[in-house]
Amino acid sequence: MNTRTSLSLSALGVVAFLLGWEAVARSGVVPAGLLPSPSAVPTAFLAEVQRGIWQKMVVASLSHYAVGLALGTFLGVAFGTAAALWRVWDAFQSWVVRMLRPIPAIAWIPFAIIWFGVSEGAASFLIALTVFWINYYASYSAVRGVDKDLIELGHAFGQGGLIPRLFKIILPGALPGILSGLRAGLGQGWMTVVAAELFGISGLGMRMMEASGLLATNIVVLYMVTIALLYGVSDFLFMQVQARVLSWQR
Amino acid sequence: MNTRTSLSLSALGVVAFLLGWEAVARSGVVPAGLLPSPSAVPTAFLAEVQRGIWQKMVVASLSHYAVGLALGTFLGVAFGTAAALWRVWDAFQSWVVRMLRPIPAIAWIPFAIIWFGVSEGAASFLIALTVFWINYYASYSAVRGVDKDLIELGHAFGQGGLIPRLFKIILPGALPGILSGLRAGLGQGWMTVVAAELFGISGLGMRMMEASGLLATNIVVLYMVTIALLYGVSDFLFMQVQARVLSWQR
Amino acid sequence: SRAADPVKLEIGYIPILAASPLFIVDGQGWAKDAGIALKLTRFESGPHAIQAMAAGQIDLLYAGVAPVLVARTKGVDVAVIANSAVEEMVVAGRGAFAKALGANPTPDTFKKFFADTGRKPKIGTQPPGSVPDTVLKHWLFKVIKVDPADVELVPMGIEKTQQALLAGALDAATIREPTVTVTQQLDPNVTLLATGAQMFPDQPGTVVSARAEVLKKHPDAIQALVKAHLRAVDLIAKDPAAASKIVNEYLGKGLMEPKTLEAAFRGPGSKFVADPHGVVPAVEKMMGFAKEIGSAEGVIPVAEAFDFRFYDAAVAK
Amino acid sequence: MAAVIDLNGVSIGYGDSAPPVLVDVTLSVERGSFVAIVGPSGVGKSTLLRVVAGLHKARTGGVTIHQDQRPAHRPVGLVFQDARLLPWRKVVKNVQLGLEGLPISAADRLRRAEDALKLVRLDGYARRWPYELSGGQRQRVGIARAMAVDPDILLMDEPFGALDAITRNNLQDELRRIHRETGKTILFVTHDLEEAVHLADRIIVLGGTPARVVRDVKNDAGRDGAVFRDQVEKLRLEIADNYSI
Amino acid sequence: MAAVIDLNGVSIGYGDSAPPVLVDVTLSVERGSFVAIVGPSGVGKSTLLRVVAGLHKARTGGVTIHQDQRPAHRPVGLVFQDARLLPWRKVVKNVQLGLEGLPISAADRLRRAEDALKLVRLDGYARRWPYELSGGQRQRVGIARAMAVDPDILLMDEPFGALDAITRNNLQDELRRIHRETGKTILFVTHDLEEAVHLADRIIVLGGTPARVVRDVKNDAGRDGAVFRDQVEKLRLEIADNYSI
Ligand SMILES: Nc1ncnc2c1ncn2[C@@H]1O[C@H](COP(=O)(O)OP(=O)(O)OP(=O)(O)O)[C@@H](O)[C@H]1O
Ligand SMILES: Nc1ncnc2c1ncn2[C@@H]1O[C@H](COP(=O)(O)OP(=O)(O)OP(=O)(O)O)[C@@H](O)[C@H]1O
Ligand SMILES: [Mg+2]
Ligand SMILES: [Mg+2]
Repeated sequence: MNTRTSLSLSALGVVAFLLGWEAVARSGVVPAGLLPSPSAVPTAFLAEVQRGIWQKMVVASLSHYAVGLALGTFLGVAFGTAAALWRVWDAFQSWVVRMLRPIPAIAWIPFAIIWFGVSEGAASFLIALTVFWINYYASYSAVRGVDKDLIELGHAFGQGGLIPRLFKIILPGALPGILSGLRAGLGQGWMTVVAAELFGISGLGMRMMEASGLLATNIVVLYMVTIALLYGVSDFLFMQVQARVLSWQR
Repeated sequence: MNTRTSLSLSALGVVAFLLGWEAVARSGVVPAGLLPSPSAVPTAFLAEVQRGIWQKMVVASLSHYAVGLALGTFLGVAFGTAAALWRVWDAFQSWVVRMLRPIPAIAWIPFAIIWFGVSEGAASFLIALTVFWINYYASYSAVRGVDKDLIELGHAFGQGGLIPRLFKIILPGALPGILSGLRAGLGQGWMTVVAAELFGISGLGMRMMEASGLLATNIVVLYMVTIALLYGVSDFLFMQVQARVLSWQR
Repeated sequence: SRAADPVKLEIGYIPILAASPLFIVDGQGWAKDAGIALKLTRFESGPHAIQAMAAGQIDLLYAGVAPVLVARTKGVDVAVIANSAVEEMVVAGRGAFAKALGANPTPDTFKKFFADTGRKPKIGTQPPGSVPDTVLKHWLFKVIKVDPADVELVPMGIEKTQQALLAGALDAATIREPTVTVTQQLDPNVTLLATGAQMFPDQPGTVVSARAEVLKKHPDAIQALVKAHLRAVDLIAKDPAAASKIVNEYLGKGLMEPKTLEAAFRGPGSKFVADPHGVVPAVEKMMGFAKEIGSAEGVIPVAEAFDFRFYDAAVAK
Repeated sequence: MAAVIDLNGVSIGYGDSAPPVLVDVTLSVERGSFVAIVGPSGVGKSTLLRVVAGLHKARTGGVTIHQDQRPAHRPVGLVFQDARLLPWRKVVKNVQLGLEGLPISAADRLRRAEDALKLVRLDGYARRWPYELSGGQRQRVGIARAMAVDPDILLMDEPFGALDAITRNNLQDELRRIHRETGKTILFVTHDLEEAVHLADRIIVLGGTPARVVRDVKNDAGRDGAVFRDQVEKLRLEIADNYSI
Repeated sequence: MAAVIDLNGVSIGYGDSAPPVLVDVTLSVERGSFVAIVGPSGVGKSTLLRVVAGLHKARTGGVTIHQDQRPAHRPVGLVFQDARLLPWRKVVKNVQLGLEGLPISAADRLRRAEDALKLVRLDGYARRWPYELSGGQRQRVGIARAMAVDPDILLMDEPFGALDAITRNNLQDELRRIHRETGKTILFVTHDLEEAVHLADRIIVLGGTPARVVRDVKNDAGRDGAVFRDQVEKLRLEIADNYSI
């Protein structure tokens, strides 16, 4: 299937989705005011842009998101890889990790406030946290699954030291799994942006909550669509890069 | 490293963690009342058990969790696999998925209320949702990564039809990746329990929010530890099962 | 401090109508005139804000009185220095339940509703121990004298109650301005079942509190701020239209019209009172009731949480 | 006798734009014949076999396989050049792969798998994981897997490539016996000319770039002696002449 | 001459509890010798090579490798029985694997990799992915990779197993030339007795369960003729006698 066909299929999918949504919104199945129709979004968009709010919120959230994502991804991959590589370290941390893992972002908020104040840093911290876990587990399992034969090959050819083994065998071998974690984190990060902006840090999430509190659902939907687009574009780009990076896979 | 050593290393890790926590709590670095020391947990535990609240909340949350996890995992693996297998379907849904993926649990709550009312079902739905995404992406990438040579092998030996190919080649081949998604979902599910119980469905999350509203942080921490233990045990058991299932990996 | 070197104060608020005086103080530049640089920080709920306050991240807070009192029992040194609004919480209902209840609710209307629909009415409120829960129970069990077995109370987050009410998952809910007005505008099925005064006379609402440390360090600035707060409360009473325009910049900019806010200011759910003295007995009464119904264990000393100096000085002049 | 494999002007390539690997292959294999395919490394022997097995589509030309439908058998059995075992199945389960989906009982399946393992001298290894095998053992599991389905057409891609002389001789003898007794059609890729002359009754030489059939000889050189050695030598020269990869 | 590989009463096994695969292997290989290791499939040839390469620990006994430290070279080069290429590296990058970390420039690295590829007749395939190669081509990349590091000790596990007669002859000649010119020590596992007699000056036969060294013969049978055939025949009988797997 070539790119053209696949793009038009995607467009078809989106159009079908929007039509279905519009139909549901107009049918009155859903109480008025809870689900605006997608055709209400452009008007809301223009209004928010004119007020200058949209741009400000997008920039703010993007910066929380970028910092959190970068930090969470890096640390998640690093710790996940470390745990998968050293059994002693793995055993030492495994139960501590089990205790920290299920703590929801909301429960971390007090700590974020204590450590970072009510600041951008706190929001990035919360985003980093969720992204961290996803990457931690994805990397852990990917590194564990690297073909032992290839590691042996590395040893045979002088690449058995930690650094060359890591960068020439283990990380490339685990790359498909690690990238799948990265991709999952890409989305999970956006899902957390809203929770991370619940406490006074401005951005899309805060604006959404504000609008939702005042039942201005068309604005809520506008920002949901905004998030969807931002994510969609980044995920699309990620997939393009991934296809390049993994071109050695058939 | 044998099981004994590994268990005692884990115990060491947990003890070090608890000691560090106790030290921080006592040092006064963190404002009093925001971080109770772990030694406050047993008292809180006894009190809650005597009131009968603890048991009730644990059972309630476990049931939301189990239903949500099962549903989300099953659907996530199914849809992720389907998208990875059929290019046409993949292209059709890819952008719709991109639009739905970043929508946070909190934003789904109105829909959960509309569809399920203020009911257990709504909580399970929200948990299923987060778990769904993680499994969707993990399965998608795992299925994509299955060795094409083995699929060819299946064709050569009459296992090229959809069902045998799926169950004899693709799913076993993708199993390590799928299981890694399952495991990530296991934790993400608990992270969502709290958010899912924000709107009137009783369980650990609700009790935590209640306590947090009254700044009864020792109760909050008790339930956090409860969640940690529940998750820890399930993750531990999962790892045991996984080690069995993947014993063909060196 | 010199005029060129303004006192920096960080103030937290919950985005509700009762925080309006703060918005006016900031919007009119009254704080700046007094040599104070304000930084406003929004919080979704009182507890989160209190946590930030306890961590020393914010200096003052516009929020419910309950979290402040609770924080004090946890050793956080904060004090109430002025009041902002009272009788905020109202009960809004919808559909068949609202119709059945009418203007004169009696215990029998609840029983009849059950008989007609086969289910108990669901009323959304916040968790036990919170002000909304306590005053709702007061209204139900003390004022109307409903049999607790005839009604189902659903505790949830503030914002979720509105959504659930609109979605028809609840028959009634405790909400406060400006969402009372907004909800009614959005769905004509939603009607006001009880005002704050009917639920619990003088029910405590939003207060202005500050960290004790800040009170000690910048008494002059705080004094000026309380004065500005009084001025703002006056403005709301005198000119709700002008007030609503200013407030709209902070609350629901682009999400609702100043008209809506003005309607909210004039509505029955809005009663701005700056004097904190009256709050003390009301809180004590409410806590007495909370203890009676078992949603609070002990009674917290209320009076010592209040620091009347600034208000008294402000009105004396 | 009837042709069971019919290739007609077939050309084969990888990808859509790359030059073809094999061109203009016209070949008709009669039922019950034992055909060896030889040629330099990378000429396209495995590729040809995969096209015959239906695993790869020819770019042009016609590929016809006349399959008998016998119950409880698969028409075609394939031995891959790499052993290609499913790592998550123990040896005996790997051997049963082709038997699954056939209308036979589980006990029968197990019996046939064990018989096939006995054939390749791996009776004791049924419960091992693939990673616990040596290279030659893995290859023999691959042979057993193809044998277990008792196919009419047996496609073997260097099946004895990793085996020592004795094991190899044993298996060659077994293969000859099976061919004689069951009349299977065998297509046998080998890099070993002695083996080709030793086993096959027809030898096809691939060569050139892109590759084509450069020689197609009937082989009745016997199993030993001077004629045998002559035949091997003749083939060696033939390949050397068309050796271009 | 000095021994470069010294095995002293070595026994080797997999896991902790399984019976050993090889026992009581005492072996001393002199610098510059060309030793062939033969034996039935699964006897432990690959295992022995992996122990010598330091990839697997012996259970008991002493393993000493006397390595010269020459700059820009690795002391040991290993050709695996499976090609074992890194799937995420193109051919030329795979060949460079062993050169990385050595104190040579990138240009030198490339040049040496390209030379090694030329040696195995794969000059045109440098920019291919491993999955785009035929079985024999893959094996040759593995050989090139070991050759590129220019090791003193070359361990080869059935390196020519998947190659056609001509390519194989070419590479055998190259290997002999390299051995003659550089004086490398070569340990060469093969299943092909002719090849062993043809190439090596010493042949070690492994056999039995658990396996041990059953024969260790000096081979001066020449490259051809009657003596050559005698030697092959003698070895064949030897292996058959000790054939128990
Ligand atoms: N990982 C392993 N675990 C358990 N047993 C193993 C493992 N690897 C190999 N073996 C066993 O060890 C024995 C020796 O294996 P090895 O690969 O050394 O044989 P080999 O002589 O190289 O055989 P071949 O000629 O078939 O390659 C075999 O019987 C094999 O089954
Ligand atoms: N997936 C692929 N993509 C591109 N080229 C390929 C691919 N697979 C094989 N080739 C090329 O096709 C040609 C034929 O490959 P094939 O595997 O059929 O050779 P062969 O005759 O079996 O060789 P050998 O004896 O080495 O196994 C080779 O030159 C190889 O490089
Ligand atoms: Mg081949
Ligand atoms: Mg071997």
